[in-house]
Amino acid sequence: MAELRYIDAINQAHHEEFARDERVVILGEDVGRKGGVFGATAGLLEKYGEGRVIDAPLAESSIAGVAIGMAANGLRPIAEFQFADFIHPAFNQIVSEAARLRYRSNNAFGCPVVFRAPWGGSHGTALYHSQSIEAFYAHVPGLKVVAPSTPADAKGLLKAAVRDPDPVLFLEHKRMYRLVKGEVPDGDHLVPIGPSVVRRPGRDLSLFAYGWMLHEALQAAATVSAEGIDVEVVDVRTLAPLDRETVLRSVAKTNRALIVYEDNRFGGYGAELAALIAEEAFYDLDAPVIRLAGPDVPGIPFAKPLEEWFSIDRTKIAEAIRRLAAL
Amino acid sequence: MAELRYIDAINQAHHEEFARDERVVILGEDVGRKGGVFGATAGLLEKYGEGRVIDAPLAESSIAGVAIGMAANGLRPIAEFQFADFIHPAFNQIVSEAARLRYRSNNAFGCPVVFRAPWGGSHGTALYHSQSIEAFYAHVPGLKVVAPSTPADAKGLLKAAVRDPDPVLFLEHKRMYRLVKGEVPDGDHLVPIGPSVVRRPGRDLSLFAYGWMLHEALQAAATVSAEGIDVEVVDVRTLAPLDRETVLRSVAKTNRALIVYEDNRFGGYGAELAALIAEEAFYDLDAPVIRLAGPDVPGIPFAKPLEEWFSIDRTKIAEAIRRLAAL
Amino acid sequence: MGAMEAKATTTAARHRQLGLSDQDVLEMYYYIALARGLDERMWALQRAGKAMFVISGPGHEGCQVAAMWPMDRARDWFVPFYRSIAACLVKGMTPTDILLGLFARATDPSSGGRQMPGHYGHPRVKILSTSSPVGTQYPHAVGIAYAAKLRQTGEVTMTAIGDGGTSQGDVHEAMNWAGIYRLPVLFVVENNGYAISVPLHKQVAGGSIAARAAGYGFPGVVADGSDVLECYRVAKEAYNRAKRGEGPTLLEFTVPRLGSHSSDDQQERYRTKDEIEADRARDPLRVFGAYLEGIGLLTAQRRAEIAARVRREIDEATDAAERAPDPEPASAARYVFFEEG
Amino acid sequence: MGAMEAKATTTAARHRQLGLSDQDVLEMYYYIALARGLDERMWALQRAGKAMFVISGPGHEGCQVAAMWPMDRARDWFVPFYRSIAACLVKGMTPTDILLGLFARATDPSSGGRQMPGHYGHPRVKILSTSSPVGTQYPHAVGIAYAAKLRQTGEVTMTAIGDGGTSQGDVHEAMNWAGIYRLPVLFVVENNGYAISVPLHKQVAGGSIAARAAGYGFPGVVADGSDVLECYRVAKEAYNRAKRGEGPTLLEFTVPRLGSHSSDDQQERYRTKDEIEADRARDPLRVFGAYLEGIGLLTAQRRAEIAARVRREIDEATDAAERAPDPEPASAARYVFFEEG
Ligand SMILES: Cc1ncc(C[n+]2csc(CCOP(=O)(O)OP(=O)(O)O)c2C)c(N)n1
Ligand SMILES: Cc1ncc(C[n+]2csc(CCOP(=O)(O)OP(=O)(O)O)c2C)c(N)n1
Ligand SMILES: [Mg+2]
Ligand SMILES: [Mg+2]
Repeated sequence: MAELRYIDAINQAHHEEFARDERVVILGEDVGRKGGVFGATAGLLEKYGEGRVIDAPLAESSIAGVAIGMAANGLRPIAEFQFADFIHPAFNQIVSEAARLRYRSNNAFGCPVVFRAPWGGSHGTALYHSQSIEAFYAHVPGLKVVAPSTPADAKGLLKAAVRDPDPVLFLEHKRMYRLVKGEVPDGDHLVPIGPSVVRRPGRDLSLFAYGWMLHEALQAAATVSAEGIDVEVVDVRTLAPLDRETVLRSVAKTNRALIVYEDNRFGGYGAELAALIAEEAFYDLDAPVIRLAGPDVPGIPFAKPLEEWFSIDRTKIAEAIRRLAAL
Repeated sequence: MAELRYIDAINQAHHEEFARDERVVILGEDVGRKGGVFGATAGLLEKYGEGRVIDAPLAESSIAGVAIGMAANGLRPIAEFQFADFIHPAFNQIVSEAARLRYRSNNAFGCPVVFRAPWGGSHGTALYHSQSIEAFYAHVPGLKVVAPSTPADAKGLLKAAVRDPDPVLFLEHKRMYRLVKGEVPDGDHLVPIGPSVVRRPGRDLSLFAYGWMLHEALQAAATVSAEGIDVEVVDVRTLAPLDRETVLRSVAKTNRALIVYEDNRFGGYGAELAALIAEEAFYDLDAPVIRLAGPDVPGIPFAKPLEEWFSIDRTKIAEAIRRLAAL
Repeated sequence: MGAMEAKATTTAARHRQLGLSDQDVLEMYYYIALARGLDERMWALQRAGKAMFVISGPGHEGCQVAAMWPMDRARDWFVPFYRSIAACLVKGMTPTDILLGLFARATDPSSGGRQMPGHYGHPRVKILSTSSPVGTQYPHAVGIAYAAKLRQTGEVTMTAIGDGGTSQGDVHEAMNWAGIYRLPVLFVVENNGYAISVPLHKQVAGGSIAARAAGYGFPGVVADGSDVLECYRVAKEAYNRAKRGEGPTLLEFTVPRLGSHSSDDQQERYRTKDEIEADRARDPLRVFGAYLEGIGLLTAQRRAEIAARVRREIDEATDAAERAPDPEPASAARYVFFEEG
Repeated sequence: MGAMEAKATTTAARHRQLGLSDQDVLEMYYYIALARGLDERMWALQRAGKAMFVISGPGHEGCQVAAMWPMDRARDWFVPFYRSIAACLVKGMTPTDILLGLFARATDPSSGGRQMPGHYGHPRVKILSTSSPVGTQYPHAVGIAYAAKLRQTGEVTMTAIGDGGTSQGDVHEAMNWAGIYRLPVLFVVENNGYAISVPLHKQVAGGSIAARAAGYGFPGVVADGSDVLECYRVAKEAYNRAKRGEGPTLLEFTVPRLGSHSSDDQQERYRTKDEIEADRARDPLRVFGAYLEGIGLLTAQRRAEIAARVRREIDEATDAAERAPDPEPASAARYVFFEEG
């Protein structure tokens, strides 16, 4: 057991998978000489050389498309998008190609590619360096989407993603890279893609979150527990395919559901969680399913007062908890 | 009042707007000489010439991006994507640019572009000529999304979209082009972007649908009414921004909600409707909010037996109505 | 003309100078005729209501057979587009494989009936599954070639697209990658002058697709798609360059489009009768046939033999494909993700 | 050297032969100095904790001022990228406009404090709002140019991007459009040899960006970005071509990157000291200053005057921008869609 920062856990996962399987390669902007703009790939070029650690041209569609071809010919590519905001040019390659290759070929071809993307809002990252993209991709059958919120999960899920026979979108919340530390089991630590996990058991209501929001949620839960509200916090660390059972079990226990996400509210990932609960757990519910999410404006503005207006934090979450608990 | 086919109503709207405002131009693959692969733009080239009716290169990202530039310099472009399935290469231009230009420039620049896309499943159109794309775009603040289901709405909403100061994604369900006929008011017929409409009043449950699904839903409602189930059918003809009031008013009246969409179920547009109802109309509900939608496979397969397995039709809808009415 | 003279002529014949045996060129002619025959059969079946949709490549067969000829059928990779019937046949797909796709049967090797006709793919003969979005295949071919180079497998990868497809950003991005890493990939462009109804001058700025290769630091060549031997010559050269590790080549083949874009299109609505007529003179089946006849290789008897063989194979393929079972409805739920078997 | 000789020299001077007055070149020098001064000020403010982020263009100013010089400041369009400070200043933005963006103030004309610094835009001087995704601006410039041609406004549109940006599909698609319709657009590429840490040889296959223009049927030229007059010469020629309706030109300016990519980057981690040092010799401020000094135009006194003016303007701009109000929190809800005012 070692305590690692989130970014170091991701870096370790890369090093271990590169050492384990020579078919593993990485392509992305600045992943080589610079080791990635956040350092996720630091040390790989020196160890594994330019053949496997590829400083790609500035063209995301080709980063995805070339990775798909590499996978078809025996490699296990990791495609890094420098920011999730810049995955958009690759939308067609990921949605039309990576997610559909196995299905359209009736299992003749697969697409074992990991698409990594630093995502979510941080301080001063504004419209184009802060986007939440999970709703776009969790909706795409054939694609798996994970969003680990702890260093241990980041390492374990990334290693599992690299070994997965299908395409996985791996979302790393920028805010956590250096801020979040945690114990990471030694050895070949794997976390299966799929299961959600209860981070904090509670009786009064179920709070569903992922990524950075999970940490804000845990803080809020601690705050309100002093007020006598006992919140169960569920970490939806795999967004697709979703672990429905864990979600429904928690609601069956607490009879109240609060869904927190920092993406724009309308049509965001939390809508699916709410819809699932409203259909499958309706008779368990004692109150409306509440969503707390970012406002429906095109992006997080840069200026501090505007950024704060937009951002979901422990204070806003605590208010929502009190509101739901009182219903 | 004239009876028109859906496709003819769209063609008329183009002709009228081209005649009304010389700033209106259209760019897309085969929109000129051929008049569009579905005939939506037939006759425009002959009347308005190559300057305003542009047979674009086969490059969707540039079709969107060039349209954005045209709009910035005084034109009112209509960008046609030959099939909604092929809008994906333009995802970045539409989401990062068109939808954000006004917000990011603090109202200094606008983006009055209409993005037209024939969408949805039809017979034998398979994985890449049948996609439902509304969930991706209805989630994007700054973008309006409409999906008319009648010739009158198709004409009125398209004309309204062309005159809108902001970007509008205009979804035309392929299945309706030649199949659906209807009365279209004469003259300068406009339908405002925003309001949903109750197509069939009913007491027992509310069914929400749009596009082709609305027609299947109306058929199903007719079937079950013979069995004594009185369904209210709401046409969500503007997907974003959503007319919440009409949705909530209907649920308040019937106390039951069924949401039908042909897109993949998980994270589809219907999830937002369900989430809205579960949060805002919870105390009105006598039963779970039910969604009937396409299975979560990467696309509609081509072979008839597979296509039928996937597709939502009046029979499956009638069954869902009976199920919900019995709860 | 007697057999003796024929032999005499062929020793000096163009194809011999290119290192092609008489056997080779007769086989090439057979593949062109087979692809054309399949093509006609598919349209006939569509008109008869037995197929929902046809998209094929009449006029494109010559350059496809020629470009595929130097490739190692078993070891090299092909990343096709919807017109690549002839190329796929040479690579190893059978007429039955093609028609199983037309009828969307469960045993269709391309997709098990899941995709529209014309979306070829075949793992055993290393033909990557085709999708519909134009242009996406170019980066895939580059990725395959990158893997081949990194793993030192010696595989060459060929991909194909139309003139319209070259406008896509993906094509630029792919050629840039291939140029940077000098990858063993052949970028084929089958230029038939139209993207559905959009003519070349509204599609390709500057008018030459081959000319773009220079901007990426590798050769681009144009060849007349009706001149099968010239297509072979440039393809063979490109193949050898790739084998020698000298990087990619862009091969632009100018071909006639001897029909409408697909069974959903009527080219008479945007092309003149004269233009459509004029294209017939460029039919590679005719032109190559005339060459073989001229040198006495394609005698009336041989022509009849080949025609009979083609008809027989297509008839057998049609029967086999028609008899094949439809996919089970519930099977549509399978293979969203990996499954054994 | 006395004023007389100075005058004598300048009549024969290069800039005169290009039709530039002494006044012109001194003003060009002033803009380069102003942009550089602003640049240094922004980094100082960032280090002092008064700004969160800086991205600027030290080394790029010469070609930017030169390329913008022939443009009609009021009537022509500019579609910038994040390094375009000098170009935006010449086009009509003020140092205060730039710093209001740095401090994200409510009165920032580019975005009202909504975007990160370096995302310029200004409706009055016809600078289109900049976003972050690299490459998207090229098709926008083409659309603006298409509208100008259709509406016969006579407007010329200039856009700019870096060497790395040319790898994007959008850049290919945009140049193809511009070539097909012979649009009045200038495609500027400011080639500083790096995309953050990725060097040109891993970015641009073939090594020449200008060479790609030939593939689209229009001229592509390279000019040394340190040679301000040469940059002006090629830009003026391109501008005139556009004005004459002869279509687009690709202008590649090779420039030094005299700093890290942005305040989030440390170039010492991927560039050698020698290389960074060597770049200083290519500083356009130095090189152009030396030229003006050599012909006696930039006397010690004039140099001091310009330096003082630049410092005064930047000090005033800094004060004005620092004093400007922050945006109101609730204002973040506005302008998702059109609103009056
Ligand atoms: C991304 C995308 N956009 C549009 C289409 C619709 N479409 C299919 S084929 C075609 C024309 C292709 O022309 P070209 O590349 O010249 O090939 P050809 O059919 O002429 O052989 C178009 C527009 C598509 N399949 N994919
Ligand atoms: C689509 C996209 N991908 C990645 C980035 C991140 N990014 C910002 S600038 C940059 C490098 C740009 O290099 P170049 O085009 O040469 O311009 P330079 O900064 O060198 O002037 C990158 C990768 C981005 N902004 N947009
Ligand atoms: Mg073509
Ligand atoms: Mg650069």
